[in-house]
Amino acid sequence: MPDVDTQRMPRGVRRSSPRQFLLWILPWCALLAFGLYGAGLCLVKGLNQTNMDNRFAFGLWIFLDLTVIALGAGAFFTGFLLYIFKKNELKAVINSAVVIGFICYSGAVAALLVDVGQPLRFWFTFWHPNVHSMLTEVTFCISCYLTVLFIEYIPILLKNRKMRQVPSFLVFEFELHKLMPVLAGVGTFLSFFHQGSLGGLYGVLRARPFAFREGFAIWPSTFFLFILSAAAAGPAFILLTTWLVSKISRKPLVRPEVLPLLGRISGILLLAYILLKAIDTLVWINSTSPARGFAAHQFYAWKPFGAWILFVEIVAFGLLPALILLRRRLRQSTPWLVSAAGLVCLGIATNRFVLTIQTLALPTLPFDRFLTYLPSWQETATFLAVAAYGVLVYSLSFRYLTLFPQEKDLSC
Amino acid sequence: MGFTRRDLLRFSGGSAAGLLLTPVPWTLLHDTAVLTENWPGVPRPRHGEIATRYTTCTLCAAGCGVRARCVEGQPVSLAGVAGHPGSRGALCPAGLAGHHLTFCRGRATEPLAKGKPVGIDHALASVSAAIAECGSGESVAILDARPGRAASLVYRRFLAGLPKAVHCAPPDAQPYGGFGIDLENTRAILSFGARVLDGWLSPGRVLANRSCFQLIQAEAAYSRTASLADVWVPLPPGGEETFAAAVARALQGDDADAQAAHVARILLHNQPAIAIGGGAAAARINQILGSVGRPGGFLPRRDFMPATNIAALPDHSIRVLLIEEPAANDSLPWDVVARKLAQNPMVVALTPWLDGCAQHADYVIPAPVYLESLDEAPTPEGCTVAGFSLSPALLPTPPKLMAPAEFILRLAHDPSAYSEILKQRVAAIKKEARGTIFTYADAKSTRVADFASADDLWKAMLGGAAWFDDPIRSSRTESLPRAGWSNPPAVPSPEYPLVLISADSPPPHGSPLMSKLYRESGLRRSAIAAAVHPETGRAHGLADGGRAIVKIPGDSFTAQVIFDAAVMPGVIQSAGRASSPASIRRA
Amino acid sequence: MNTTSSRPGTKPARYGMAVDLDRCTGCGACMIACAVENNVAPAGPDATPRTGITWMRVYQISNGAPFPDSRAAFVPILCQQCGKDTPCAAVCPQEAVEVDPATGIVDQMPQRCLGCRYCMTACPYHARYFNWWDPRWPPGMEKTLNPDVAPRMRGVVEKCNFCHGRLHAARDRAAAAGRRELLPGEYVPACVEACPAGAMVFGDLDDAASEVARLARDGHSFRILERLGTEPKIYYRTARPWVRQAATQQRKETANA
Amino acid sequence: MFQEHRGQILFLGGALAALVAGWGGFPAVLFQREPQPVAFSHKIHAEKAGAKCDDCHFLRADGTFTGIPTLDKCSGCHAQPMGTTAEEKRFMDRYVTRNREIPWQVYTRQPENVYFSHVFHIKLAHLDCRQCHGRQGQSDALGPARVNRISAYSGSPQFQNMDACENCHRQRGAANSCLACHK
Repeated sequence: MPDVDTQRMPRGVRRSSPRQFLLWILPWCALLAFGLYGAGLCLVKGLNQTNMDNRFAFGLWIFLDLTVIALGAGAFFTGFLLYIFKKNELKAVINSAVVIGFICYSGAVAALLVDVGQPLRFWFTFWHPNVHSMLTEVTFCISCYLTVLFIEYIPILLKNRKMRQVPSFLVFEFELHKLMPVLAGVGTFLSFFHQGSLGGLYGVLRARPFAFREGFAIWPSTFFLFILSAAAAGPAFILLTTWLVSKISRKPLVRPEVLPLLGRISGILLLAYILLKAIDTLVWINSTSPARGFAAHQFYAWKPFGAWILFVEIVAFGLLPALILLRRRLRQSTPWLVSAAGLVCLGIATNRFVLTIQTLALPTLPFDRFLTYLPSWQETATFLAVAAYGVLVYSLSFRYLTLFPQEKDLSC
Repeated sequence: MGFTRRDLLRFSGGSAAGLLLTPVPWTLLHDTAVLTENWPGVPRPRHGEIATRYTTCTLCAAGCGVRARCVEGQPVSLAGVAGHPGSRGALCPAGLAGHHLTFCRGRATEPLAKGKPVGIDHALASVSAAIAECGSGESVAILDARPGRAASLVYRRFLAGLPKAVHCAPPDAQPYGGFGIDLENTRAILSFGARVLDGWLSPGRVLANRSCFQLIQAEAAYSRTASLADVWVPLPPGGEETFAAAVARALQGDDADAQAAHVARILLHNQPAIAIGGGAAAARINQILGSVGRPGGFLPRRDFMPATNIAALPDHSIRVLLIEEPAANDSLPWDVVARKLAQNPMVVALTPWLDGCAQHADYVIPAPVYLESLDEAPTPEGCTVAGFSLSPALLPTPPKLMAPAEFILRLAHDPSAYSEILKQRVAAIKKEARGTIFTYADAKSTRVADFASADDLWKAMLGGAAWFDDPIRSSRTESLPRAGWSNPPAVPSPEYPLVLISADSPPPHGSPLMSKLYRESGLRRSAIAAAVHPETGRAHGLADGGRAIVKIPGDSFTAQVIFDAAVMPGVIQSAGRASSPASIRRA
Repeated sequence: MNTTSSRPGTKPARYGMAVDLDRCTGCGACMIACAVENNVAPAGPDATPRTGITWMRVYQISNGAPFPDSRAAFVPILCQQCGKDTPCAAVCPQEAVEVDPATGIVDQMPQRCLGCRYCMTACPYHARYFNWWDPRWPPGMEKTLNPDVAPRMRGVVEKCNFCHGRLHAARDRAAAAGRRELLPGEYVPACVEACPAGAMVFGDLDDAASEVARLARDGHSFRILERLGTEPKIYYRTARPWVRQAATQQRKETANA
Repeated sequence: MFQEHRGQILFLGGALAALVAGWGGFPAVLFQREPQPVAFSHKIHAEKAGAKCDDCHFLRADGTFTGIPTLDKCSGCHAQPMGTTAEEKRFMDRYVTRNREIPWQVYTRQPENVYFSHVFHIKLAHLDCRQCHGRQGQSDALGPARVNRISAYSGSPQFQNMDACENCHRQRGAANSCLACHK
C-alpha cells in the first residue's frame, strides 16, 4: 500500500513507486545473499576458501578495506569543513556524506572480521594491545570512529517522519544535534589518525623495501600521505555519488554550486598530495630503497607491474584530475568535473593496490620469484557483498531519510 | 489492558541493559576465545614417561642405527646413533619419519586370495598345493628383497627341499657381490647414475667422506647427485656402455673424445678411484683401474650369499613365485618379473602394501612394516666387512600380519619361529667369536669374545647393537659381478621424438610428512612433474607450469610441465619412470 | 612487550645458527625432523608449496647457467630470529610475537594469534606460515605427536622457534641436576641434530668460545638480506662465489618475463 | 500508580531479571561438576602411611613430573584390603582387581599449550607444594572438579590462571616471556 510507504518518506520529496524501488533493490539483495554465503564459507571452513597463501598473506579484502576507508573519508572531512571551518554550503551533502562514511567503515570492519583466521579472538587486540603496531592503532581508531559515525547517523534516522511521532526520540535527536560539532571534531581527530595508520601499516614494513618509507617520529611518510590522499578522495567520492544518485533518481539534489565546490576542495588537496607523493617517491628511489640493498628500478623490472603503474598513479590519476579540478572553467562543466572526480577515486584505488598487492607480489629473497594471485570466488563474493550492502543501505536511507536537505526546495 | 509490543520492547531493553552488568557477556566472550585453543580438530598429544629405545633401520640396505624417543612406549621421534660405525649418527629423511610408516594408507591388513580375505591356513594350503603341482621345467622361486639375512637362509633351506627351485633377488639387490667399498680411502668416484649423494650406501658414511673424493656423475638426468657432483657428464640416455668404453680407452692411453679423456685424467690423478652403477661398463673400468681388492677400492668380505638376479632367469620359467616386497624405499620393476612367469603361474606377495606387487598377486600375505616386528639388518650395502644387527620392534605387531620368513617357515612345516632363527644367527656370531659389537646406548665397542654367552650377546643386540666382522686379509681379485643393469638405449623415433628418463624417484611408501619435501616446498619434484629444457618445451608447444600428456609405447600419463634449463634438450625428466622413448603434448 | 627480565642468576644467551651451504645436499632431513619434532601436520589434500607449512624450508638455487653447465646449491631457510627491530614482532597487534631477552629467540604464540597475517607480510624471509586448514593426521598418527609442543589450530600463524620444546626439556634436565645454566650442546634444535652432512651448527653467539660464534666470524660467512639491518642470527657460509652471489644479490633480470 | 510508571517498572523488571539470572544461574550452568571416581583421603594416607607429597607425586630423573600416581602405586599397598570400609572394597574390585587405571579428575590440569616445570619451582625456586596446591595434602576428601562447559578448562579454585603465574614471576623477577611458560 503506497500511502503507508509515502508516510515514511520525507515531506515534499517525490520517490519512485514501491514497485520500481523493489525492482531496484532486489538484484542487490540477491548479490548480498550470494556474498554472505561466500563469507559464511570462509568463516565456517576457514580461509582455505580464499586464494591467499603464505606469500600473499593479504589479498583482495585488505585492498578493499584500504580503498573503501579512503573513499569514506568524505564523511569526516566534510564534517570537519562544515562544523569546524563553517563551510555552510556543505550542509547540502553532509547527511549523505555521513551515511556513505558509515557504510564504508561498517563494510570494512565486516570484511576484516572475515579476513582474520580466528574471529572469535577479535577482542584480544583490545585486551592485549601491542602499542607499537600500526594495526592496533587502526583497530582502535576505526572501531571508535565507527561508533561516532553511528551516533552521527542516528539523528538522520530520527528525522524520519515515522520516528518523529515518538516524542522522546524528538528530544533525543534535538540533544544529539547540539553534540554534532563535538562529534565532528572527535571524528576528524580519529579519522586523521587511522587514515594515517592505514598508510603506516605498510610504510613501517622495514623488511619490505618496496613499501618501507622513512618518516617523522614513529610515523613513516605514508602515514601523512594517506591522510592527505584520503582527504582529497573523500569529497571527490561524495561528488561522484551525489551526481550518480541525482542521475539515477532523475532529480536535482543540491544547488549547482555545491559540486564544483567539492571539486575545488578535492583539487587543492590532491595537488598538495601529488607534490608530496612525488617528493616521497624520489626520496625512496634515491635513498630509502638503495640503503636497504634494493635498487628501486628492480621493483619495476617484474612484469606486469612496470614503471607505467607509477606514471598512472601519479600523473594520469593524480596530476591530471588535480589540474582539471583547479581550472574554474572545467569545474563548471559537469562532464569534466565528474570524470575528474572519477579519476581521483581511481588514483586512490591504484595507490592502495600498489601498496598492498604489488608489495606482496615482489620477491625479497634474492633467489625467490615474483608471485601472482587471483582471488577465489568466495573472496570476490565477500567483496561484492560489501558493495551490495552499501548500495542497499544508501538506497533505503535516500528513500526514507533526508540525505539532501536542498532537494525539497529544488524539486518544487 | 494487555501486554503490548512496546511493553515487550521495554522489558527486553531493561534485561539487555541488566545483562551488561552480569558476567554473562564477558565470560562468554572469554570462554569462546579459549575454546579455539582446544576445539575439535586440535589433537592432544599423549603425555607420560619418556624413554629412549634403540633399534636398527630396515627401510633400505644401509642398516643405520636408530635412537627412538618414546612416550609411554610409543616412538614420537627417531634420530641417528652417534658414533655408529656404519651410519655415523645420521638418518635419511625417510628414516627420520620411519615410525609413521605404520599409519600409511594402502596397508595389507589380512591374507587375501584374488582380493578376497582368506584364512592364513587356507592360503598356506593352496600355496603348498601349487608348489606340489609344479611340472618339470617349472620352478618355484622366492624373490628375496635383501639376500644375506637369516631370513634368506630360511628361504634357501625351504627351496633346497624342492625339486626345482631358485632363490633370486631384484635386479639391483647385490650391485657389488661379495665386495664392500672402502669409501674412507677412495679419492675419486665415477658413478653411472648411482644416487651417490642422494641415498647411496648410508648418507652418514657418504657425506662424512664427501670432502675426500672427487665425484664424476655420468648420467642423462640432471639428478640431485648430478647437480652437486664435481663433474657432470650428461650422457645420452643409455649411452653408458659407449662412454665407459671411451673412458677405458683413455685410461689405457688410447685416444678418446675430450670428455672421456678429462674424466680419465681425474680418475688417474685421484687414486684410488672406483666406478659404480654402470654394471658391465663400470666393471671394466674398475678392472683397468685395478680398484678391486685394494684399499680405497672394492674389498672382499666374508659373508656373501649369492642370489640369482631375477632378470637373468630364463623367461616363462617360474610357476610359483613368492615375492618379498621391499619395505619402503625401492620398488620392484614388475615388467622384469612378469616376463619370467610360466603359464597360469601362482604369485604370492609377502608385502605390507596393497598397491605394489600385491596388485599382480594371487595371494597376499600381509607383512609388518619397519618397527612393527623384530627384524634384522644384514651387512650394510657397500660395507667392507660382514655385519649384522637386530631391529627390535618398537610398535605392537598388528593382528593377522606375518613376517615373510614366518610364512616360509610355516610353508616348510618348520616349527621354529623367526625370532629363534635370528637367535641362532646371533649364537653363530658368538660361536665364531670374530669382530666387535657396537652398542648404541653407550656407543661402546666390545669384542664378541668378551661376551660371556650367546644369551648376553642376544640381550645386548635386542637393546640396540651392531656386529661388525674383522676385515679379511685375502687377495681375491676376481672381477666384480656384472650385476646392476643399465637401461637399454632408448632410441627416439618419429612417433616418439623424445626420451623419458627417471631422476630421483620418490620412495613408493613413506611417512605422510614426506609431503613437506614433495608437495609443500617443491624441494623435490613429485611423480607428476615432468621437467624439460625450455627450448624442447617450446618446440612441443608446452608452457611452463602447464599440464601435458606424455605418451610412451603402450602407456601415457598427464604431468605438470616444469621448464628447467638444466635438463638435457630432447629429454623428459620425470621421477620414478623407466627410461623409454616418449612424446609430449599440451593437455 | 612484557618481557622485562630473564631468569635471575642466568646470563642471557643469544642463540644462533651457522649453515654450511657447501655441505648441504638438500636431502630434506632437516625439514622432516622439524615437522616431526614440532607436531606440524602433513599436507592437506589441496596444499601447495605456497600454502604448506615448513618451519624449515630448503630452497634450491642455481648458478643460472643452462645445460650442461648448470650447478645447484641448497639454502635452508628458517626463521632468521632477527635481533634488531624484529619486523614481525613490531607489527603484531596483540603481542603474539616477542623477542625473548633470555634467549634472543623470536617467540610466536599461536594461542594469542588473531590470524591477521600482518607478521607474514612483514617477514622478508617468508619464514612464517599460516594454518589454512585444520591440522589433520592420518587415523592413529596423533599418538606420535611430541608432548613438548602444543599442536596449533586452524587460522593462526606459526614459525620456527629453535625447537623451544627442546629448550624446555633441556632446562628441566639441568634443573633436575640443580643447574640454571645450560651446558653448551645440551640444547640443540631437531634440524641441526638431524642433518646427515653436519652442515648446521647451533649455539650461543655471545659465547665467543662456541663453534657457532667462530663460524659467524669466519670470512666465508654472511647473512641473507643483511642490509635490511634486522640483525638475523642465522649465518650462512660458502666458499663458492656464485652461491654467495645467488644468495645475497638481488637478481636484475625479469625472471617471469 | 503502576499505569503511569508502567514503562520504568517494566524496564527495571527486565534489568532485575537479567541480574538474577546472570549472577545466580549462569555460573552454575557454565561449570560442570565432575565427582572423583574414588573417595581418597590425603589426610589418612599422610597419617597411616606417613606419606610425604613426593612419595607419590615425584620428579623423574629427567626433571619431568609424574603428577598423579598410576594404579600400581596404589596396589603396592592395597594388594589386599588394608581396611574394612565399603568404599575401599569398591575401589579394590573396581580398579585394583581389574587392574584398571583410575580416571582421576585433575583440579589443576593445565591447558595443552602450557609448559609448567615442577622441577624448576621445586628445586630452583624452592617453592612449597602448598603455595599452589593449598591444603590439598591434608584434605580428608576430594571435592568434585569443576570443568568449564565451553572452554573445557578446569574451573576449580586450585586452578592457577595466567595472572597468578605472571604476578609471582614479576615479583621474583623470573622469566615472563611467552614461550618461557608456553609451548
